[in-house]
Amino acid sequence: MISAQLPILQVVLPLLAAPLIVLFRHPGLAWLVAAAVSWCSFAIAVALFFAVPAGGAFDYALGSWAAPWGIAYRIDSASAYVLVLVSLIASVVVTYARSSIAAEVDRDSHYLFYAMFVLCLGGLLGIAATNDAFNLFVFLEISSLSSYVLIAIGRRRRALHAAFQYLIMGTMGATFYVIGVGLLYLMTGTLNMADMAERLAGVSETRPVLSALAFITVGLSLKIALFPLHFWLPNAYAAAPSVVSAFLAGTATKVSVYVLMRFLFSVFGVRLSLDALHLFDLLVGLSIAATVAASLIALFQDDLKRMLAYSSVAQVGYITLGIALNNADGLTAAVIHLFNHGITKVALFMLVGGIVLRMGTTRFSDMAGLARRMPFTAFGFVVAGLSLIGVPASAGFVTKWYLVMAALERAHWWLAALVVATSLISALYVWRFVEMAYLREPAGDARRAEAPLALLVPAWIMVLACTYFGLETSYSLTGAQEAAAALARGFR
Amino acid sequence: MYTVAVLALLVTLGLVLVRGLLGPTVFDRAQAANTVGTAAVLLLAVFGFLFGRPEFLDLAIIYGLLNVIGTIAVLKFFRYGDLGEPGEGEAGK
Amino acid sequence: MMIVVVLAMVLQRNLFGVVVLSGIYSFLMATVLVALDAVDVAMTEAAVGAGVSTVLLLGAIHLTRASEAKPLRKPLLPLVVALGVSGALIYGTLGLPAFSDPAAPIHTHVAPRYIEQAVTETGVPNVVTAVLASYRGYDTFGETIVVFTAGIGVIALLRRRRRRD
Amino acid sequence: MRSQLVLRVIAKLLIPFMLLFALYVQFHGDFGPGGGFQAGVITAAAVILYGLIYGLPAARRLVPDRFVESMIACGVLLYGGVGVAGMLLGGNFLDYFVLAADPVHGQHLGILLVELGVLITVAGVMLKIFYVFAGRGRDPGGA
Amino acid sequence: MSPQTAILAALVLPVAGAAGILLARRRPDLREAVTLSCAAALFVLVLQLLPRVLAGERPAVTLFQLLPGINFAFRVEPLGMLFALVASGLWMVNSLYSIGYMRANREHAQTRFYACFALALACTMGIAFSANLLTLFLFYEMLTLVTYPLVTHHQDDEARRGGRTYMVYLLGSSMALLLVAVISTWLGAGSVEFTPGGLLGNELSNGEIGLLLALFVFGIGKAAVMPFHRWLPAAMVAPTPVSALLHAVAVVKAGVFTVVKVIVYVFGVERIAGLSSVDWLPFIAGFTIIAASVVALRSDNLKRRLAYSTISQLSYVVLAAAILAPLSVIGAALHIAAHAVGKITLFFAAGAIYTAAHKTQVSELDGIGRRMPLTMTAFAIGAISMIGLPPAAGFISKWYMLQGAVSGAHWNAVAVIVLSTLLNAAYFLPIVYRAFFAGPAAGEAVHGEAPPLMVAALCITAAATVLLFFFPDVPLALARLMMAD
Amino acid sequence: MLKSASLAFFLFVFWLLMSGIYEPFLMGAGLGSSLFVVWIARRMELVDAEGHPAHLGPAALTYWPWLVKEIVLSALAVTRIILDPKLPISPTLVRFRPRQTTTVGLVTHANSITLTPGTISLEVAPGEFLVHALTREGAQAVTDSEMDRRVERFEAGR
Amino acid sequence: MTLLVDVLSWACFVAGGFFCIVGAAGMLRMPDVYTRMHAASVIETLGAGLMLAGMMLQAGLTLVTVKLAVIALLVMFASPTASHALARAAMVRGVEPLLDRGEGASKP
Amino acid sequence: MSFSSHYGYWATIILMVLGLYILIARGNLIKKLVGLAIFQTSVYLLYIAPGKLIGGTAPIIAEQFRVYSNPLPHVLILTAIVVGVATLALGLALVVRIHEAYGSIEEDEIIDRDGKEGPEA
Ligand code: NA
Ligand code: NA
Repeated sequence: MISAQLPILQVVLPLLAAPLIVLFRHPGLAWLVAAAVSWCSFAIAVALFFAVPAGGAFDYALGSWAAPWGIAYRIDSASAYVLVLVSLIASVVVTYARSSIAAEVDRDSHYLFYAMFVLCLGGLLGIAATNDAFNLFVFLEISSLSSYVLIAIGRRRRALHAAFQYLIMGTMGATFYVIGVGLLYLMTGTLNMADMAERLAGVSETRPVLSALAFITVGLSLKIALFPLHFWLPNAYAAAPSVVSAFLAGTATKVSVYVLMRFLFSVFGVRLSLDALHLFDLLVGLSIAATVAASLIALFQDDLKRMLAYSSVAQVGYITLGIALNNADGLTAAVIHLFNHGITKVALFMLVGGIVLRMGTTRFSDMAGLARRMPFTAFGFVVAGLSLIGVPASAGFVTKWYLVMAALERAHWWLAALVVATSLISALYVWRFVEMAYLREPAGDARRAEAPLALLVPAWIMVLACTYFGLETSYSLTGAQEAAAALARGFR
Repeated sequence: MYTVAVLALLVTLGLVLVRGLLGPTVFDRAQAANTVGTAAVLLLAVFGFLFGRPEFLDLAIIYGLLNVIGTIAVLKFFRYGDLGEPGEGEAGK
Repeated sequence: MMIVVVLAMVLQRNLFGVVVLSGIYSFLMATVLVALDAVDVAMTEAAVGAGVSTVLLLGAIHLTRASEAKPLRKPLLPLVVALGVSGALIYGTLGLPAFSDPAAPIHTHVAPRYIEQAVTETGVPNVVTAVLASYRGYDTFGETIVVFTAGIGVIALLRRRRRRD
Repeated sequence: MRSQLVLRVIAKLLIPFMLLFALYVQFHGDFGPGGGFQAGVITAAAVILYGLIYGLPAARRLVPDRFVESMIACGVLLYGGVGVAGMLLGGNFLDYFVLAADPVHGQHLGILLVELGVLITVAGVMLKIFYVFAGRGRDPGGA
Repeated sequence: MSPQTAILAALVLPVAGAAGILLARRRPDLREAVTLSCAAALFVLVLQLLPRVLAGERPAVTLFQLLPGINFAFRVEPLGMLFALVASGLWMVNSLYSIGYMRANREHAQTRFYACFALALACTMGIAFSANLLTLFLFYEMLTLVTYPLVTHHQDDEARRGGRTYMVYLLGSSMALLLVAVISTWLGAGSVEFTPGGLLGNELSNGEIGLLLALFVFGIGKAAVMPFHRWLPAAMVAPTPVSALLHAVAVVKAGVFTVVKVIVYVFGVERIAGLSSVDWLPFIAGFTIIAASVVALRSDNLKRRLAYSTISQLSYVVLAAAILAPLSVIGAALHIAAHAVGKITLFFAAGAIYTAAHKTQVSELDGIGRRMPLTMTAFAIGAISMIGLPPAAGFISKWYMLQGAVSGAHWNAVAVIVLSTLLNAAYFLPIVYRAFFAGPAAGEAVHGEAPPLMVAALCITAAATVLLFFFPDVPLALARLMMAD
Repeated sequence: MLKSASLAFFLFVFWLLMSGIYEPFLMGAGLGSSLFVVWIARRMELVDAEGHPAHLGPAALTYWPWLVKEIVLSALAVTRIILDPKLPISPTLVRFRPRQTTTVGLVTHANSITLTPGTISLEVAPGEFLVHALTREGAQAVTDSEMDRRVERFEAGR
Repeated sequence: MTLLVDVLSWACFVAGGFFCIVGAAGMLRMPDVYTRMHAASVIETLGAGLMLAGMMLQAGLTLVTVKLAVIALLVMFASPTASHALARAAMVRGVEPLLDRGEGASKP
Repeated sequence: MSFSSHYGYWATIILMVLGLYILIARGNLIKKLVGLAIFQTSVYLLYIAPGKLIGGTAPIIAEQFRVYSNPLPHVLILTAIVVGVATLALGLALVVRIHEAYGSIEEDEIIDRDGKEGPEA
């Protein structure tokens, strides 16, 4: 009975928690509610994740209206995978948030922060769960609007302008998406993605459909921050409160990537999306440019958070490369990198949150001797950093493995070598931190001031997850493989 | 019959628009906006008859109402450079 | 006519003028929407464009300042982007079904059921309301959440800080 | 008692009818154009007109900030509540069929309630935004 | 103790040791006791496995799945056994030496030093016992990471620079090439398990095999085949015990060990012998041998000279394996052990000289043999082993290599070995000569031998170098077993 | 209270006229809405002689037709001016003292002036009106106007 | 009867349209804000009134006529109020009215 | 008579170009938001114009009509309008805060001021 309602519950619980939080207004209570719904969503997502392989995809008709007439949710392996990722990160981050925002957000705004947080979470989960192209847009906007606020809610004035930039770019992206969906609707008469995929077969290579493909791809690329449409992201992540950077870095772009994959593979179908438009060459080019250029920029940042943000832009390149390679392993690489990079970046940003709390700065030069002052934070940063590089026994390695396999399967030796060679640039910026933190003497006060446990423990859970999912891949990888298969299979 | 009205209103709309574009002061524009509103109300009412759907009259009423509010907001803005101050009477000036 | 208004908005540097023009633009848009049988949309556009947006923009201008500095940017890149986007759209729209073609997919697939069944299924003669609140009620739920988010967001952004700067 | 006079009198005449018109739009959304959103905007517009003419503090006395925030939240909760009620009565989320014995009646009820939710939230948000924008800059304490 | 337990214990023990070292950081004596006992225990554990391996057993243990079809698994075969024996044995000696060196030079951050040392040994054990390429790769990378703090121990600008070069070369080559090689193997052969006789069937063409071999050889940067050798001299900024570890015990040996292992267990000596596409490797190796020797000849800095000597010696192993004659492959395996004991002796000596006399340049060593007779005698033994003269272990391995080269009619290789022997002599013997026969410069500070622990350590390794000449049975048996598998 | 009841009545009538659907639910909603609005209007303090001038109803019957006539005439006058190629205008500002005493009277007068094409009331205060007229004649007509008298009568409820 | 109504309402539309256009033309021709407002009020009174009257004639005695009346009332109340407000705002903001300097012009 | 022809899309396209142009070319933040709003409204016609059937009427069912225009685009655009105004409100709130923090709403000046101070500001 209740199990049939799980798909909707995990989205609606956070959404309805928001007004409750606004009614209560109490920061502690707000945190409690936010944490409770996040963990609930996580539990539901996990339940769905394990139920899907056994029982097939879940279809849920909202308002009990059958699919093309009403809005339907559809949880298959791919969406379940993303749901688990988003809710997992949300749960860990919200646990961490309590102590972190104390330092970065005014106390009387805390309840608003949590309201925005659960809204963002609900929006992201809704995007992953829905099977309706327009409903997706609505939830995209829920998550976007709340993330603009989340970015701007801190005390740094830079955050305001960053949030504004994000708002402009995000809205442009969403509008592009709506234009694309509009064209598709005009050609198919339906908004249900499964129905759309089916009806597109008859009109697949017509001009409106190709144009729709272009609009949707560009619109989502804006949201993904695919190079060269990325410039809003570093500002936003760098200026936002750490907990927000952590949450958004782990979830927002990931969900948009998922949507892009959904459209490219499931709705348009590979033949159209990647072959007809030569999207492969374009995507490969952009991905490599993203990885190399953004990594190089990251190397020269004087701000730890900006560095991580640029690294995110670079890592998105791996994901899109996996998409472009367009074979089972490439898609697996793309999907698993959603997860791997998600947990890695979350871990890193959470650790940075501790640094902000204790040192009040994220400037690189202030990290000198950090290992002396905050040994656990610094060490955690290194371990998660290794995952960013993709060193074996880290989550990031699994991605590299599949990406290289995908490139080799397509007989692109140069691409395989390039993929791994680019990790070297990430190694360089991670190593900049290592040298700064370990091999330099602290400038002033060198007393030990480790981040509080409330920050350290969730952060380290993610750090250990980076290692765990590098060694024991049965859940993350099997899930990713199934998700990739589901994406490629479409709605059949 | 309604077509005549519609055409006349469109011409009116066009002329008023020119004034709105020319300005030169903001008050010219505001007056133009107000008149555009009035013309739009009429146009909508005529549409109602043209299409045989009197529902549109509700729409016209909303227009009328909001037109007033918009204009008053403009007035407040330019009279006091502010939207929320009480009127002079209340402020006891 | 709408296009002329928008062009004027491009050129207008007095932000107040822009607001007034955008109000006019809204009125025109709403009129066109009525002509296209979209009465509910027209009503909303009127309420939003003529009412809410105007007041919002005026408020924002009051709190900031009323005129725009000289545009410093070179207009080339924006023009190229804008034209590129329009090119893609022109390319796409050229292949769309002809205007008011009753055989177009949007008139033959999902919509007919709404028109034929909505009254019997929901008892609501305004099909737009029926679709909005029932068939696609979840979208409207999301829309309400969007409004809620914006409201709470504005509160979060503009609430007074205890400690100013 | 100078210039505001005309505005004040006209507003006094207008506001009650505006409010009623808003409710009219709300309740007749099933039969003609209109619905919760438009009604919410008009409702807020009526109060905003009041605020424009009688001053922000007067409007705030009439509809206090806390109340507006509660409105914003309650509207969403009402909408979501209808959805959850559908679930509790054995249907899916936002299933109105199960709300009453007669499915069509249930639909009617559901639509009415969710539109009311929209009205409350929209009116609250519009009003709150007006308060916040208009109140910034001079009057201390608010928001 | 079951062999499976022994394998796991060999992996866990150094990690536990590292933890113990960290816990005992406030009490240096306890800390060093932990290090020593841990090293001894590890050696005993590894020894336990030896009889079984010699008896033909191949103890294996599988832990969990790393990737679908590839497990985190270990399997002890003769070559790995040999490597593990050398590494764990020398760790004991190195620990002794380290204690003396670190105390005498009052180095900072000693806890970190010992802990990382222990972790490096854990990685080395992992490399030695890996059952497949991926597991090996994993430990290979971890070894790079845990030795980084050792390389940058001094934390000054020079150390940072050296550390950077170290990381870039090792991580870069392994990520960009070795990983691609591993994945290509997986794609080509459908397996990455080390298989006696090679795991490549006939899936790959001649050209593909050549390319794959190149990816492996250059990807294994730790083997320091030119042009991927620069990290090695750069890493000389580290304290001497670290250099000893890098150049004798763990890092470089892990490199050549991997090369030999890949050639034997992935490609299969017989499978690729005679393939035209692998002919280039002996040339590269030969070039590295000669070129590195020439650089060594021109270096005045003692550690730098030793470093280039290492580069040259490593390529002996590569060359010997690349000739693909059974005897030379045996020689390659033997050379891993022979070079290890010899080179560690040399580094110990260099460290002792630095500790006692604060000298780092070859040109300053005139007459030092009279003040530090034990040290310099050991140095001479090590040098003899490097040159490949009896009665030192180096002779045995070189002998097998030559035999293999001659039997396979690889006259180029023979020429390289001969020429490099001359060069080796040319850069080592002058040091010995200076030390014992040149007169010390005026105003020389009076000093004696280095602290006893250091001297003891270098005497032990020198003795081992000689003993290995007389009793090469165990390594030889293991190397033969490897070929017989 | 009486005013409230009267307002409620007017609102409900307004509802019924707008609605056109006379089923129990909507009529009930209309009644409820009317009462609700009255409640709010009372809270807004809108229900007073200014805000709900129901007492003026009968007087309007005589005043408005006259006003319509005035409007038509002056509109024609302004039309003539616009259509005249020479655009014979003579804009004038006049200040004068109206006779009204109540705000409703003043506002009625002021709006009547504004509504009549050719004149706009600029400042409205008891005892002082400032009017902008398109022509001098128009200004003349405003200062000693019949409108003033009629509004006064209207205000008195006659 | 219907013919009469049609003719009448036709006349109303034509006349209303005429006044609307004239008013709009006046808005263009007049020299300053205040005089333009006078022109605008032609649209708002005679133009709008006649058009609405024409529609009322068409609608007959139905609820539609009531709604049209509501619109008419709205225009009647709201337009002058808005014009007044605007004129005042312009005045306060210092937009000087263009005044006829001939004899008889009273001083403001 | 019909107000939109087969070339109704051209209005969409031109509006979109102008909106995008304002959005990208202008540095004034409020102007940017206005451009964004125009860009968004251009979508309305893209959806709604094709939904119109000549001879049809607004989709409010009544006895005397048989042909109705497609209601679905109306529903979608209603939502889009609301989303648009929500975005505008939020954007303006940000602009107000930016003005308070920077004393300017010109993008170039803001970037200038950010550049002068370190990343900590
Ligand atoms: Na409706
Ligand atoms: Na007038």
